[in-house]
Amino acid sequence: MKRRNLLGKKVGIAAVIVAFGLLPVFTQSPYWMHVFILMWIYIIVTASLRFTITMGEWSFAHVPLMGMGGYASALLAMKLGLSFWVALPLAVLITAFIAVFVYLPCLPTTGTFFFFASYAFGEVMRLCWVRFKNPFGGPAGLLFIPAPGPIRIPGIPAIEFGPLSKIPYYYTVFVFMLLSLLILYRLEQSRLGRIAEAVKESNLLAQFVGIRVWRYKMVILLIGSAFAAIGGSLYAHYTTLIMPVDFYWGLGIYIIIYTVVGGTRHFGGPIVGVFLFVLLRELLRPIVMYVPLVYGLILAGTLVFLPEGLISLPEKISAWAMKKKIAAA
Amino acid sequence: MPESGQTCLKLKNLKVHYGSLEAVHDVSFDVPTEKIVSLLGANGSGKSTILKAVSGLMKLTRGEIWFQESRIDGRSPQDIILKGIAHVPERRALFPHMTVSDNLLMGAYSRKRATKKELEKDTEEVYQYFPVLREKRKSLAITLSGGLGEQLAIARALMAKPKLLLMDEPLQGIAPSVVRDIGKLINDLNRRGITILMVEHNISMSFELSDWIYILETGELAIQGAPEDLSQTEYVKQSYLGV
Amino acid sequence: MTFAQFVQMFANGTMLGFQLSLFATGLTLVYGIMHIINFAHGELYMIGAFAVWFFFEELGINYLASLALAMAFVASLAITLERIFFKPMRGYHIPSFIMSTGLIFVLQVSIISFFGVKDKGVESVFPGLVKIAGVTLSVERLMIIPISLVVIVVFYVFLRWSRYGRAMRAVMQDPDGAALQGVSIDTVCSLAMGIGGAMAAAAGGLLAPIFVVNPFLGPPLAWEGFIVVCLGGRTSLPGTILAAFIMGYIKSFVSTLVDPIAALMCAAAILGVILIVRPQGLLGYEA
Amino acid sequence: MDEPSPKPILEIRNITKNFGGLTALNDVSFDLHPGEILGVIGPNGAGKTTLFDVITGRYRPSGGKVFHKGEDITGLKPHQIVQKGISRSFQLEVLFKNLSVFKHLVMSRHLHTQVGFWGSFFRTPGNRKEEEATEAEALELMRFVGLEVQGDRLGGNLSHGYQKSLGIAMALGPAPEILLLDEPLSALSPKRVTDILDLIRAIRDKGVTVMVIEHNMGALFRICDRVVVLSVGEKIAEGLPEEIKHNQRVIEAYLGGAVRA
Repeated sequence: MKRRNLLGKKVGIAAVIVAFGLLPVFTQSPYWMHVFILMWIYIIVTASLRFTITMGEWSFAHVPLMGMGGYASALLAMKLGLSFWVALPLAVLITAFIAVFVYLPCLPTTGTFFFFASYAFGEVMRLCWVRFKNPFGGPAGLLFIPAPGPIRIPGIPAIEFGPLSKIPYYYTVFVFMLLSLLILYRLEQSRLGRIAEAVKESNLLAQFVGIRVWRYKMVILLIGSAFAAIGGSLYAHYTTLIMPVDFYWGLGIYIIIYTVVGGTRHFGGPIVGVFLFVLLRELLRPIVMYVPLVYGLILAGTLVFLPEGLISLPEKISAWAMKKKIAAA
Repeated sequence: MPESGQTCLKLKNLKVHYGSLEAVHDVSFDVPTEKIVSLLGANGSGKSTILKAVSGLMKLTRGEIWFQESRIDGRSPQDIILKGIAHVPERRALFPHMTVSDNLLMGAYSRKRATKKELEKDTEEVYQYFPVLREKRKSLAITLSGGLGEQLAIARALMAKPKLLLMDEPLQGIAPSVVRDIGKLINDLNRRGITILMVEHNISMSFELSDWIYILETGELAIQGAPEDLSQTEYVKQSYLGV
Repeated sequence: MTFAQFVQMFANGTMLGFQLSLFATGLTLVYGIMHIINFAHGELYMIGAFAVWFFFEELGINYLASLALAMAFVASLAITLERIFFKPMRGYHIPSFIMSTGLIFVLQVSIISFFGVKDKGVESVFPGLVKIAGVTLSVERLMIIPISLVVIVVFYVFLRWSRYGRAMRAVMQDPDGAALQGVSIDTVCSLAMGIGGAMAAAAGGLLAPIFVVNPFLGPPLAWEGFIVVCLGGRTSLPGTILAAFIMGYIKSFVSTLVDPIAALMCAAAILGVILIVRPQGLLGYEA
Repeated sequence: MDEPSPKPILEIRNITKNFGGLTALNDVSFDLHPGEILGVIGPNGAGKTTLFDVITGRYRPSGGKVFHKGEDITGLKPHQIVQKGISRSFQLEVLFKNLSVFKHLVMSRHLHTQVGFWGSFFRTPGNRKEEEATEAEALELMRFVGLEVQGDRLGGNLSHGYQKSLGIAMALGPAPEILLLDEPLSALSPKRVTDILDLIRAIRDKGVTVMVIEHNMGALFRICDRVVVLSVGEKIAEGLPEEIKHNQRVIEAYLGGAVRA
């Protein structure tokens, strides 16, 4: 029974991946392509935020670090003329390096203190981009970030990234997302994930079974930042312009809302959250002004009635049905 | 069952949970009017939980609590203090950054109708009882020593004019030289007609003070009796007196 | 830096200090009593400013009366929010913060749908300039000082000597102890939220004639207020006021002498450093 | 224990610990000998738990040193102390509330899994074998402390008595040489007290040196070889249980000077 469930789940996930992989066959509307490209990027950022939450601390520096990835990758491409394919991994490394300095002072704190301390240092970093025109471009940010270079595979024509078609972007971002999710999932199932769980449940006890709590917290935060940087770099080279205000705490809050409404306890939670909110915004396009209102109400409702997020809904319903059955019998 | 007298407080089949942990399993007992009754038992045996359940700080899972003629379980702490039950909780729960006199005024909070004059009179009366507190009435509660803190906690409870006083470890953190004074104080209060139900770790003092003793073990009543009889039992000798 | 410049900056800093004192007191009360972080407090400030604009400009009511009306309106709004949204969040810092950001959206959109996004101006109530020590200052700005002083003093008198004020302090220091004396925690929570809302509205109404009124005033001020609360000690009201003035002067001096971005950086850095180095804040007494 | 005591495995030397103005421990010294069960007793507030916190690296002492087999281990971090083979349980059960008992014990074997990060990331065969071994060890530990039926229950849902057993099992996970137990008997029924006492003896028989803090003197005297008595942060007596029972200072400190029994 359990095994069949698992198989069913695997088939379902594969079907969803194939369906979205074939999406450009059905619609090539640049508008929908755009919606989905951004959605994949948000999924990378949100899933990596949830990954850091597995060890019990909420980072509010996650979105500024995503921005750092974007800035680093854009500057490498613009100032040094590096190709996107080289700039992205370098940007990931640079971001992880800077994240050490953002998170190091926050590590002695926990809970609410960690949350806001990480905000504070992330914000200082973000304000640097506003303040220092050279090289960050000040409040106006960076313009004309080069698109990724063409992919040449022998035997077929080179795949060009440009304003003409969004399909190459779609697949690039899609593949990055799938890889990121796969790696994050495997990490969570590995020893690291188990250690994260122990640290979350009891910081104190974890120390006394011999876990170096600080080190593992740092490792998890840095992995989270690295994936945020991938998201940032993809965002920068896709939109070709980034501004400090893109990575203001407003976006951080949105990412946190996606995670919370989706559910933090489950790997799929943030993915559900991003889907729901991005598609909701498209559905509500005629009354776009009221979108934040709807978001706010959904958030409030979830926090009050479904604190474990939407992903716990099927579980809750089946538990409720079971109760009813028992009561009826 | 303690003989003689009316029942002030009656607990019937009390069951209380802390989250999913069962703190009190199934406890029933009586507290006779105008007596001193002690609850003994190891850490975590559910003594404090019972006091909290009586004063309304904790919800019952099951069971009934009767005070004099009325049923009080499920009521809020505000209602219960109005009935005449004051609780001096564990670690006293003083308001550390309020002055002694403000702490006392807080004690009379439940008496909404009391005029300023009445409150002044009552405060004066309490000060006569605790002269050191009068000297310190302008200092913050946090600056008081353990013994004085306990005096203030008791004084604050008296401001509510209770009929039943619940005391959770009144002797905790008090210098050995003052322990006797607090003991005497408890006796005095009892003589003035206040029924006392207390939880205490200082075995010898509670044996000395109480009229009746209940011993709890992991949320259940293990043994009870008058202190003279109890101190002769094997059980008490073994687990408490260490002989 | 000339002497005139110094006086100017000092006056500005003082004004900001009063604004932040009024604003952050509510945050401290709500944090101290309910243990929630309410970022929608900034929206209460914004709605207060709108209410003053509406009563004063649109309905033509006297300015001080408008201010009082706005305070009453925002207080009742705040109590409603507390009853519906914050009651289940008591004691949960991060969830309450996330909840309050959801409320920011809701309140902002509501105001926009009533009044639009355009800036609103409130005309000057106390026009004119005065010369103090050879420096010209606007009466408008100076008048903030006595009015907010009155509000703060009234609040402190209430807190110090009234029955409910004492109950509020008691709940802040020991909620269980207070409940055992017969204090209704629900009543005190609503009271804290209402008073906090009224003071935020007062700040909004007082600043309305000086700055413009628009629906986006809330969040930046909420951050500043939050930094002030952390710096002051989170549950200490005198600490909050001290921290409000420190922030006011830092903001005024750094933005004039360096630039406004540097002032923001200072503020964020202060938040981070205080949370790590001295989590109990300047005058806080938590362990 | 009349024979000359062997070289101590743990030496506590002049430990002092101040919290603000409060002295929790004042110049406490004693030895722990290999293979013994040492009881540390004293009334509430005597500084017993603080002593454990100092030994296991949770707090740094204000003065004094701790030597393990002659090596200075003062001020090491908790995880380093565990690596030295000294582990502890907690008085108020500190558990992973949302983890099953089984997962607890797998976690407690953490130090002894050899798999590196990549092995567990790619699920190599070596890693799988290692994991199976860890799980077998966890099962055995569960059986040893009598929790085999509770394996799937969450730590937070266990009854108080089982939480105590789980706490001890967690401390046994890193396979320590020295085990420090903080009030393992508090709030247990007499039946469970006997079980835990048997368990402590069994642990000692496996060659682990045990140091037990206890409030319940009567029960403790049934198992320990030697006793150290603390009162208000100072060591007031040390010796065999029989001696301690009749030591006037101990009786005074412990019973408030008014024993009638």
